[in-house]
Amino acid sequence: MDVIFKIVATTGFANMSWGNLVMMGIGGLAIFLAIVKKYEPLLLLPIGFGVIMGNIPYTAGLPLGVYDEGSVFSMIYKGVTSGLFPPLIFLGIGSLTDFSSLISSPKSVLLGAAAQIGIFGTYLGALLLGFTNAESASIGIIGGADGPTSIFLSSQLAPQLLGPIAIAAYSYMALVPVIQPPLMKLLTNDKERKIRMQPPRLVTKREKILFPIIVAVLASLIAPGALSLVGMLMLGNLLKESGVTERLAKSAGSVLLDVCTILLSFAVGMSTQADVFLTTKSLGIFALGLLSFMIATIGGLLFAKLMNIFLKQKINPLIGAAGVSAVPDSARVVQHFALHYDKDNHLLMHAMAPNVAGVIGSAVAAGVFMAIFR
Amino acid sequence: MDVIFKIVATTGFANMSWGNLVMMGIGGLAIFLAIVKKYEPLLLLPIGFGVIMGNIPYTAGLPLGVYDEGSVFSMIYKGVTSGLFPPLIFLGIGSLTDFSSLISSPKSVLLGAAAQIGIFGTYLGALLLGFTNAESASIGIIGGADGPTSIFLSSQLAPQLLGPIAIAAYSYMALVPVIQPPLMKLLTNDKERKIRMQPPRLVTKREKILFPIIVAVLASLIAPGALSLVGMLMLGNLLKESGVTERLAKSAGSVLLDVCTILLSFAVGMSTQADVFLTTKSLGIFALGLLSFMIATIGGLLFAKLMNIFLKQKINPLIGAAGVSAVPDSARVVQHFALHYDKDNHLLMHAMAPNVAGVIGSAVAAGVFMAIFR
Amino acid sequence: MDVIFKIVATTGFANMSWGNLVMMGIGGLAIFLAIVKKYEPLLLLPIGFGVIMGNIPYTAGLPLGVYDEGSVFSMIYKGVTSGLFPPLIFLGIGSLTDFSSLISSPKSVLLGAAAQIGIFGTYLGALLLGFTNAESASIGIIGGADGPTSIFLSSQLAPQLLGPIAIAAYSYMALVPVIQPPLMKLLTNDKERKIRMQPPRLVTKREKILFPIIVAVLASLIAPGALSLVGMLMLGNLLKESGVTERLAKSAGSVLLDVCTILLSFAVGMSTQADVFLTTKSLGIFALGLLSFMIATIGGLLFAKLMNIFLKQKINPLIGAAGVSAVPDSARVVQHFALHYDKDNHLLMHAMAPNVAGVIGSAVAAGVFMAIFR
Amino acid sequence: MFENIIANNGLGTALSGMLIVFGGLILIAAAIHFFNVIAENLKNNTSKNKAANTVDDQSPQLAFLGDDKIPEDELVAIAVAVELYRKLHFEPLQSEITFLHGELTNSGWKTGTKYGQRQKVR
Amino acid sequence: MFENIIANNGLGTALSGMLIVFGGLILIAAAIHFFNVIAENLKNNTSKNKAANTVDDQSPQLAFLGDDKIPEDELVAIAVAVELYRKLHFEPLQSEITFLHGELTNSGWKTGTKYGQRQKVR
Amino acid sequence: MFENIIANNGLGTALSGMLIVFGGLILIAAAIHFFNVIAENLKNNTSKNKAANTVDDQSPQLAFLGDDKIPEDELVAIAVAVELYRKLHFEPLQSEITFLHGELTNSGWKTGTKYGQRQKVR
Ligand code: NA
Ligand code: NA
Ligand code: NA
Repeated sequence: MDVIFKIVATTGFANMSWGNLVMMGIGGLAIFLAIVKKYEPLLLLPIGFGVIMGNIPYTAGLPLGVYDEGSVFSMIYKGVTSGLFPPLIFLGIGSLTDFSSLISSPKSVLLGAAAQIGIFGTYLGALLLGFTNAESASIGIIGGADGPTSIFLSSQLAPQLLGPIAIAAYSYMALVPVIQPPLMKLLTNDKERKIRMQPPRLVTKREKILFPIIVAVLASLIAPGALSLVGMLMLGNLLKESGVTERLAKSAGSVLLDVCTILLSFAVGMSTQADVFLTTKSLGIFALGLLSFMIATIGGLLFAKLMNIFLKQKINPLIGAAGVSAVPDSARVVQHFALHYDKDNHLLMHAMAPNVAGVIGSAVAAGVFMAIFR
Repeated sequence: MDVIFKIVATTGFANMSWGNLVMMGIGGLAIFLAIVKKYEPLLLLPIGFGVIMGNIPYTAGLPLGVYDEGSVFSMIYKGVTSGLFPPLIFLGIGSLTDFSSLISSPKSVLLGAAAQIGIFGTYLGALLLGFTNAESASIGIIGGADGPTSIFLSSQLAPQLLGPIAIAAYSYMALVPVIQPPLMKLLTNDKERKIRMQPPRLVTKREKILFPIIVAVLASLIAPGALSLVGMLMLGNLLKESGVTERLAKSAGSVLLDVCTILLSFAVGMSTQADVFLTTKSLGIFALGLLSFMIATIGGLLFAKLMNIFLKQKINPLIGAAGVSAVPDSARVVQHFALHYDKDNHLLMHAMAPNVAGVIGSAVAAGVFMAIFR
Repeated sequence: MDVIFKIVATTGFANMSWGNLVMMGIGGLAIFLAIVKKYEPLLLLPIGFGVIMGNIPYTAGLPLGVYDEGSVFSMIYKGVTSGLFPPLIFLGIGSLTDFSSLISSPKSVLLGAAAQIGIFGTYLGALLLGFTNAESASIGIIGGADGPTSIFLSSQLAPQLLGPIAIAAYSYMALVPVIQPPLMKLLTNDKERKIRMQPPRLVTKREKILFPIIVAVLASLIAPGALSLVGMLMLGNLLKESGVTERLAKSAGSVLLDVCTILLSFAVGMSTQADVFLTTKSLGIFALGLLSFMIATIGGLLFAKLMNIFLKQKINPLIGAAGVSAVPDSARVVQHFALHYDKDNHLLMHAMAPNVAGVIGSAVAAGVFMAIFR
Repeated sequence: MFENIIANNGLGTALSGMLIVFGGLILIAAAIHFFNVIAENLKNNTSKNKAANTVDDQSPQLAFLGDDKIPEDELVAIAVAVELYRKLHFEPLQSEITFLHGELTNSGWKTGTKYGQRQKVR
Repeated sequence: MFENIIANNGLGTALSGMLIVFGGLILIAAAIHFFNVIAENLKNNTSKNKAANTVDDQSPQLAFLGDDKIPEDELVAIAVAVELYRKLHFEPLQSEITFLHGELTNSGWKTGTKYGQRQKVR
Repeated sequence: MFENIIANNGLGTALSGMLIVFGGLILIAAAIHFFNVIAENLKNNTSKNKAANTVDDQSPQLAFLGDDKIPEDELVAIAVAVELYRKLHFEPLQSEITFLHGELTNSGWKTGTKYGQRQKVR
């Protein structure tokens, strides 16, 4: 009889809290968005499932959760908190990314820089709410709209906030098609939206090969803290563009990327146990994250308009919004938005340039924070 | 001259024991069964090779074996003893498994439960032979007929017995076509064997998506200890069935599964050094393991007959034998056995339902043991 | 203002040394050779990029490099220094290697043994230059012309020299088409170069399956230290040849091999920070490494000529040069060299036999060193 | 003889273990059964048009998950691709097909132990 | 209200951070621009023949990176291969194609939870 | 000059090392030679029928490992699959084929840095 009581006491039913139920609902919502709305399914699906699993209650002492020393999931979570998975994911992403649009249009780089104002603005906002320097930097980076960069910086500066920061970053990345269009409407006029841009010039193979090397060197020289992320991103890209290491690029961009994505996403989801996740800090992080995305979008848009004052060949200011990265979603949002006003104005490949530049920009920003606060 | 002596003294010839030779013979037998008889080659081949390599003698101090601190194989073995590989393998298995037969026939779940009596019966048997509680639980789980579950529970409760338990589990899984038919003949009559079952109903995509989520939640709530195994199994299945994360499911079910299988199997094989493996305990484990498989088979068969007393639409009691899991071998054994008596009676897909239910059942049983004994 | 100074002080520009620039040039050269000359691109490209990234200066304390506790790259480098990656790479290589040429021509094994004189000769040379026993052994193994073997032995015996040894080994392997032909010209006469060899006999599947088992057992018995390397190489080959585990062989030979190659190569490159790499020791290692390759080539050639004194069916002494391994480059060099003198004399598959035998020979030599010096 | 079982409360553990296993799996079965009931109701309520959409891969006819009609030649192309995919990935191709011995075989010898420019050609 | 920002020198950090980001990316832009200038010069200097060689995948015509002319039937074969490759790897094939229900389906049931002889056939 | 070698017993180590390497490889060679002898005997003893079965992939004719005759069209299909497989996996396809610039190219731009819905299309 004693044993039955002991067993029943260990079932989750006996320990379920309201917080767990709320979190499981959130996890279900993420899965719903992933499957039905197709919002970032590769990330939201394992995250959502992880949130549900992470909120199954169990008696303390059983080594099950990501915070329990020696448990399987704690080992996987170690790949997140040690900062190992994000660079490996960037290696895979680099081997899938085509930077030719950026190479053919170097001035777009500036738009990718301008959007990073979201990061630094939110950093100030987070300080205002009373977060520490390291925490504020980690929260600000949400506006970089790059999941791995956010997770990497949090793991280095504010591991205690890793869960909410990661969830916020991925959520808002999924919601880019909802967040950006109103701001684009607000800050551009009809004439600007219809600006057509010249087709980009052709890029040679040699340029594509030299590009990752030069970017990696310059970005790492100016912000050595960006070395892990930019270095791996550009290694992946070099493997792809060199033309002599396709099998390496293929493996990095398929299974390695997939496995790291599954494990990182699931572990991040598992880390949202109600008792550590449902805090006012998390609420603040979510509010600041949204702010961050909005400032970044505005920054990109306005900077594009500013550039137009000096440029002879005007750029369409909408592509500034793509500077937040969230590749390739924000570039697609630009494309759809522009098509609505001129059905023959295809901005997608013009928007890809600030889009991928934004990734480099965020990584540099992360490097700056790492250099100062660590 | 001194050096030559030193070298010769380090060669394996100088240190070979009879036990090593016996174990190398066993390893060779496993390879033979894998290649010639095609019994579970993906497991028996690397295990067999590991057994041979693990019994190459060497002078103490050289860091070569799985038990030597700092050796390469000790690092790989850590993936086994820490319990990391089994959930990763379950992730891959989940991404390859089709649960529709189970969804369309929920009552078959009971057969998957009934077969777990093999686990608990053998647990008692092991206690009888003087094993401790934790050891007995680990030995009993052999009857679950799921390699990763056995290894996971052993790694958590009785790491010192991991080698023989893993070898016993995989051996008997390979021998299912030899162990089960006599019991099926003994416990069913001709009329029962010829019972035909209705084709299962069609399963919708929505059901297939909800299934892994619901099973993971319920199984983890009732037996939180099952979270690691059931959670990963169902994560893999969700990745597959969602329809939006095929690349993740593909990677989990191919390379991740394969690499973990190679490393786990080889390391388990390497762990069978004669001096730690050839003990009376191992003999007892092998005897109890066989008993466990037999009780499980009998339990499934008899429970199916018991259900028939209450059911209007009779089920073929043979499919009860598939409740032991050993997916998909025991379901195939049922198919072949039934065909022998009625050449048009295809039970395969009916047998798959208890077959996969047995996997969940064993994981729950493992969760129960973990909650009590850890 | 303070902050700006702090940031500027952390940029790489502020800390760049001449040594770093030299190393970055070397890294660029490696990338050039990989892409333009197609010399071992799978290795030289990630190594070269790693050399460049590893020489980006940064303020001490930032956890970025392979030598910084807790950094991402230190975790990856751990896979090199712990000796874990080389056996995994050998697993993949084994699953891609066809040993039939060796099976059909067992006497070629002797050529693979003879070329190992390069290892032991250079070991003596290194002692002469004042290196310790363990260091000399690690340097000598460069002549084995097998990257993973060199790295594995260095990681076990002389981790402080791992960087230069690895770079030297891979560099000379890439330069085999430059190093070997002059020696082949010097040591053979026209008549010898034109010797034609009989086509090898057909090899059965059974032989191919038994071969890896027997080689693994014999090599490990005679030199247990070779167990990790030869064991994994032959496990991979068994997975391939068994015919029942193709999915395992495929995964081991594709993604596992690729990922380990990327991480190992990049980490080895990163380890060449100018301040630890640019030493007179490194220069000595490079000189000895070249010597090692040359002695190995000469050893193989002369031993083939020696064998011809006793053999009724003469072998073409050129294939002795393939005994250094550097598979399959040195075999190809032999093929091209022989074609030059007799355009119908295809030696490639005859040269593959000593070529793969050299891999086993070097691993045995490494095993001997490990047994003595560890 | 049974003292070890008694001392460890083996029977209690075994019985309650079986209880939990059965309880858990019955819960799961009930949840799935609940699906089935709902599925049945939904099917009856919705139009034939919609129902065709929920037909699954155990269907006795060729059935598609998407709503759209697939052009026939696309269908043929996909079928060929599937066929090839299965040949490529599920069958032990490499060991069943061999190549002619002759000039071409040299390429077969690219397979070597070092993974430099090696290509997996047999 | 702003004391936390002031205490942490937040404005200084933010401004200098933006400075570095802009500085870094402008450096990169300059380097790329430098490429472009060189590329332009090279293109003007080299023969048309060579120039055709540097045409990239954003080209408005079908263009190849190699120098050699590719035989037409090889081209067709490659195109088919690409087509199939895309079908195989980029489209959710497995869930769109279903197989006939009947004798053949037995093979479909090899899919099981244990990964013994299982093959991924649906 | 040689004191370091002498102090470390370098010659002894080197000689015995070579001895072991030669010893080990001769052992292996002997074992393989033993194979060959047995293989020879077996071949002579067994019927022609069986012998055809042991022909290997270095065979001068097209040879198959299985006993069964393969239907010709299946053979053709497999050969096509192998051909495609080689094109897909061994040749640098992605960088050799380019796509038309125009409406279709938009899909080419799905390639982005975030791995959300990105597909690897060039
Ligand atoms: Na960004
Ligand atoms: Na089971
Ligand atoms: Na060698």
